[in-house]
Amino acid sequence: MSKALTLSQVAKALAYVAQSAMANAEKLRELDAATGDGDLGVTMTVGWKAVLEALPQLEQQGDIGKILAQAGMTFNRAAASTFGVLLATAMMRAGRQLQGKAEATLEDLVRALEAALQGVKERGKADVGDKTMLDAMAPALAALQEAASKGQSLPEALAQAAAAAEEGAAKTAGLKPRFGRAAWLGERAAQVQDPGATAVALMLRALADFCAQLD
Amino acid sequence: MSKALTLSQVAKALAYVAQSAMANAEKLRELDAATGDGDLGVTMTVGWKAVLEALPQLEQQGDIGKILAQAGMTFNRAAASTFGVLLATAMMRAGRQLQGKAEATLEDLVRALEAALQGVKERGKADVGDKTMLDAMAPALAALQEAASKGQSLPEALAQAAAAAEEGAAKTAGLKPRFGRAAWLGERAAQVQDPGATAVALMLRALADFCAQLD
Amino acid sequence: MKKIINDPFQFVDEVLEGILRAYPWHLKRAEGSNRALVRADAPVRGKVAIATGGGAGHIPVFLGYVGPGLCDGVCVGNVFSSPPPEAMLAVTKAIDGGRGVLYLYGNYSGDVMNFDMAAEMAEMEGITVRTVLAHDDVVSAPREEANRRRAVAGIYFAYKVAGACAAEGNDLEAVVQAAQRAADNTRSMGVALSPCTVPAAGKPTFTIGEDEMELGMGIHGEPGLERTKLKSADEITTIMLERILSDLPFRAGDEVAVLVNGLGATPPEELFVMYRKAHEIMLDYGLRIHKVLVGEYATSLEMAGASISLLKLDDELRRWLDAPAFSPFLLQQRFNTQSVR
Amino acid sequence: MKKIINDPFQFVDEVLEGILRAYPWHLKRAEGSNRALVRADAPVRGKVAIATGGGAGHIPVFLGYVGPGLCDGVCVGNVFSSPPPEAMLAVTKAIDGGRGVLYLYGNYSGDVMNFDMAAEMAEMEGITVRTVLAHDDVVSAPREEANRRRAVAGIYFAYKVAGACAAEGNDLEAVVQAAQRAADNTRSMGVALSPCTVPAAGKPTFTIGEDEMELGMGIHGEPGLERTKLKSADEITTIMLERILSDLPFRAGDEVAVLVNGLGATPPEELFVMYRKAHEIMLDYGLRIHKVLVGEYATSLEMAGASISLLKLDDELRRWLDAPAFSPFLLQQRFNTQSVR
Ligand SMILES: Nc1ncnc2c1ncn2[C@@H]1O[C@H](COP(=O)(O)OP(=O)(O)O)[C@@H](O)[C@H]1O
Ligand SMILES: Nc1ncnc2c1ncn2[C@@H]1O[C@H](COP(=O)(O)OP(=O)(O)O)[C@@H](O)[C@H]1O
Ligand SMILES: [Mg+2]
Ligand SMILES: [Mg+2]
Ligand SMILES: [Mg+2]
Ligand SMILES: [Mg+2]
Repeated sequence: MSKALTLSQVAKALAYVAQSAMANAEKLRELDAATGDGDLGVTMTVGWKAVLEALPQLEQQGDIGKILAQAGMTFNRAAASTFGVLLATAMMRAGRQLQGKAEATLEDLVRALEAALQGVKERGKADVGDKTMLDAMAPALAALQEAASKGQSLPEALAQAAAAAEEGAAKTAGLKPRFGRAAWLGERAAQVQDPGATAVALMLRALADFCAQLD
Repeated sequence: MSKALTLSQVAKALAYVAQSAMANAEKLRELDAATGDGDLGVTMTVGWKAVLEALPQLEQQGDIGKILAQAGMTFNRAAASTFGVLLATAMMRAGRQLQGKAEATLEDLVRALEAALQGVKERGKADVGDKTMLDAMAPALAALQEAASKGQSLPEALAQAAAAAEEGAAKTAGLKPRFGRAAWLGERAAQVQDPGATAVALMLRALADFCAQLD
Repeated sequence: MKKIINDPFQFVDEVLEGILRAYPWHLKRAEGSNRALVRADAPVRGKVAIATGGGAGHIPVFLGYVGPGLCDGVCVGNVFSSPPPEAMLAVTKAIDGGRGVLYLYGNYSGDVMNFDMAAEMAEMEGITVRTVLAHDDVVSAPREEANRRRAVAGIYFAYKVAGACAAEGNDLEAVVQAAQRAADNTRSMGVALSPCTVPAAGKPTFTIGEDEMELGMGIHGEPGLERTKLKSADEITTIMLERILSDLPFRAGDEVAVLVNGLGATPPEELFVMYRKAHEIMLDYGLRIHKVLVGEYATSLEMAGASISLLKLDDELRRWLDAPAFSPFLLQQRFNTQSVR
Repeated sequence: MKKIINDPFQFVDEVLEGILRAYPWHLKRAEGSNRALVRADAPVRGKVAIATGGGAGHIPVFLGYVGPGLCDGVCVGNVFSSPPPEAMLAVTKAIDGGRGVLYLYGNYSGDVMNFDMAAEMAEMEGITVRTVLAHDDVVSAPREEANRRRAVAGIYFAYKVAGACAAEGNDLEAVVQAAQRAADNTRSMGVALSPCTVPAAGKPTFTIGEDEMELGMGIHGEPGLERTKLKSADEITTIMLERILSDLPFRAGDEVAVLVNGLGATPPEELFVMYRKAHEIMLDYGLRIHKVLVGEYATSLEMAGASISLLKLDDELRRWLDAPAFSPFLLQQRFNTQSVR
């Protein structure tokens, strides 16, 4: 691949993420059932299915920022929920950073993920360490920033971000939840990996896999 | 034993039947659950428990007929149901035959069972062969009559009546039900033994066992 | 057995105690039996009184249908077992307002025999008693033997109609006619997905496979038409309505009231999924839908399943169905006569 | 998964279709979203409007609490998931009668974030929106962090009070105060005996042993206080009331309304066994019991379990609680103020 993702590659990447999210829904359902209400699997399936169906239309917009933002809103419209509205917020904020662009470089992605992280913090009022999706997003952002500063390629950087997100998600198993349904559980939820963080890692992994196969 | 049951023996016999009925409740529950609503076990437990508790008081009446009739009413008051009201009817009719008596001979018992059978037929409008308790009562009566005509002892006669009731109850497994809940089942209930007939056989067997051990 | 109960043998008495503590302004015990509950203001002088009753475990059947515009008293048996004649007599005496008493209950042999005994006792005390039996379950006997059929949730229509007719001040004969007309023009069919456990029995009344349902099962778990693989809501509803519509039979142009009843464990959501299809079928059939009731009108403890009941209306039945009635066990209803369609 | 449904992914939409077919005289769709339902006569000019909403699967929560004297509109999410802001905005626009809109719903983070988004959008359209959250479940956070607690069946009291206050013609600030007062004076606790299955998920949300119960479990199966062996109704009720009474805390002489709620599969009979004990405890504690509600006020599909909620009354709250209200999902209630004791 060249040094940037094109509009159509972004659309294809979203489709790839959608497929992967749907294929892994059951795992997320199980995690959410353990500490919450078990709907995250359905949320991912329904939300990403809606995005998948909307993609051809969204692509018409000719704007990576708009694709992202509208994909986020589409997701939450079909599968509103804690995760849905936070993902929508993240994608809308990321989209705002990429507004008007037909190509996205690694630097663009860093800025987008920064904005996304900030958006989730603002909407959800949680912080890193509170056993939420932030605990996958924050390490992913750090990895992406480091890769960028080292001049690594976009696929390499995304692979490292995905790995960092996975590691972050795995570590949530030791954290005490303070937000969302799991917070009501207190100590009893401590041993379970956070489903939202797991979902973020999953989506980033799909994105990285997609970019790795681009030539 | 002498040739007749005394008042206190009748009371003891009822207590013995009560104990046996309660001990066998689960079997009756199962049979009733197969074709009906599964309450016959509870009915037997609750009804006979109430009789057992009332017996000391009933015995005061000094009248075998009254003991029987009031035991029947007590049973149905505590555990009214199809079976309860039919048993009450049977015992009230039997009691009427024995009214004023302080002793009951085999001939008395024949008349009492005749009246009981007639009472159940009138109250329930069923006939022998309809897969009901009548299919245990009728053969029991026939056996009792035959034993009486042969001059057999009261315990011998009751043992034969119990055996005939058991045989009659077993044969209901082949009959198509026309009354009670089982009737709604039609063919599907045909293979199951009738719970009410089984209960009658059980009670007669307990009565026979009790009399056999009298000296 | 997973239940929020104390001693299973005290279950029914504790339920009644709870109800009397919750609604002392609505219900009271009749003298002479702690299984006999009547309207707090019973007897209502100059009104035909209505008594009902049957086994426990079906709330709001039977005691939930006592109140203004409904029944006057109820007699409660053990779970799924008839009450005894003594209790019914106690109700009868407590509600008789001088114009006679209608015994209105479901066609179950235990109830019939016990209530008949009670009626004999009541007549001996000089109270005129008439009996009408609900018998709405289409699968429980062939059409020619409709009077052998058992009652399920459709008994609600008979209560509502008879209660309103009595409240209008009509005489016993008129109330009997009204109740009979409602009973004869109601058809129901049910489906069960899971069993229930009689507390004192401790074990489920029947067993059923994880992927099975029993079409036509009764509200005590009495077997029904057939046991099949679990079908979709639309398929189940279609089977039920075909059977119901052809039985009376209902005809295009008939005006009906429809009741979708949950047996206990089936969520209201599923009842509305069923109604969605029922509505479509009824309109296709040419019926005019006057009133729709969806909810738990006759339960079977924690059984999962549902039934659909249709009442064919005429002008009088419609008026009585729409008349006001009150019981804290009843879902709120619209009592005016605006048509649903 | 044993349910009377069609396509599990169409479940919520089919439920809403069924409801709209059953009660077209009561509810209609708001323009712009098929998950937004409002009173058939919305907007009610000159009245403060109340919007609510949340995940599906809890009928009568939330849509059953739309009607005269209750809420004006509701937005329905997927099962156990928040509705999206677009649907809530559609409701808001359809019910605004010119005096502002109260968003009144349960404290769940998904709902809060989505409704906050909707509120921002509504404000941009010139509609004044205020928010009050129900947070009655005592076990879901310590007393000092009561505002972090989730909502369960006690939300009913907030609907009833806010709805009556709005119906009296009060302004938005007064309705907000009334709702907040009801929310702050309500305490609930639940117990679950068996799980439920989100249709589209296909598997039970949690598992629990044949002889276990979960004390304090939430209405989506969120874990509670502790998992223990199944206790008796009296023990369970005692634990619940001890926790509830000490939390507000309630004091001897307080007047209360009490709600015993069934989660779905638990029969009404068991709720009355619980109320029997609750009544005794409340009287021993010196409470005056003004109103008793027993039935299904907030369900969790086919979950077995129950909750108890207490509202501490003052003169205004009592008046609003006793004011008339109508919804076909609501059990009939006595609207006068005669005390139960
Ligand atoms: N305040 C918050 N900030 C960030 N993430 C959150 C917050 N609350 C919950 N989450 C994330 O959302 C996930 C649960 O999503 P979802 O299943 O949609 O929630 P729910 O069903 O409880 O509404 C959690 O695993 C967590 O990662
Ligand atoms: N009409 C009848 N005449 C005689 N016996 C009957 C009649 N109907 C039912 N029975 C008997 O009653 C038994 C069932 O009793 P029970 O369980 O109390 O009835 P249910 O629960 O259906 O009211 C049947 O097994 C049968 O023997
Ligand atoms: Mg969740
Ligand atoms: Mg039986
Ligand atoms: Mg029975
Ligand atoms: Mg959720």
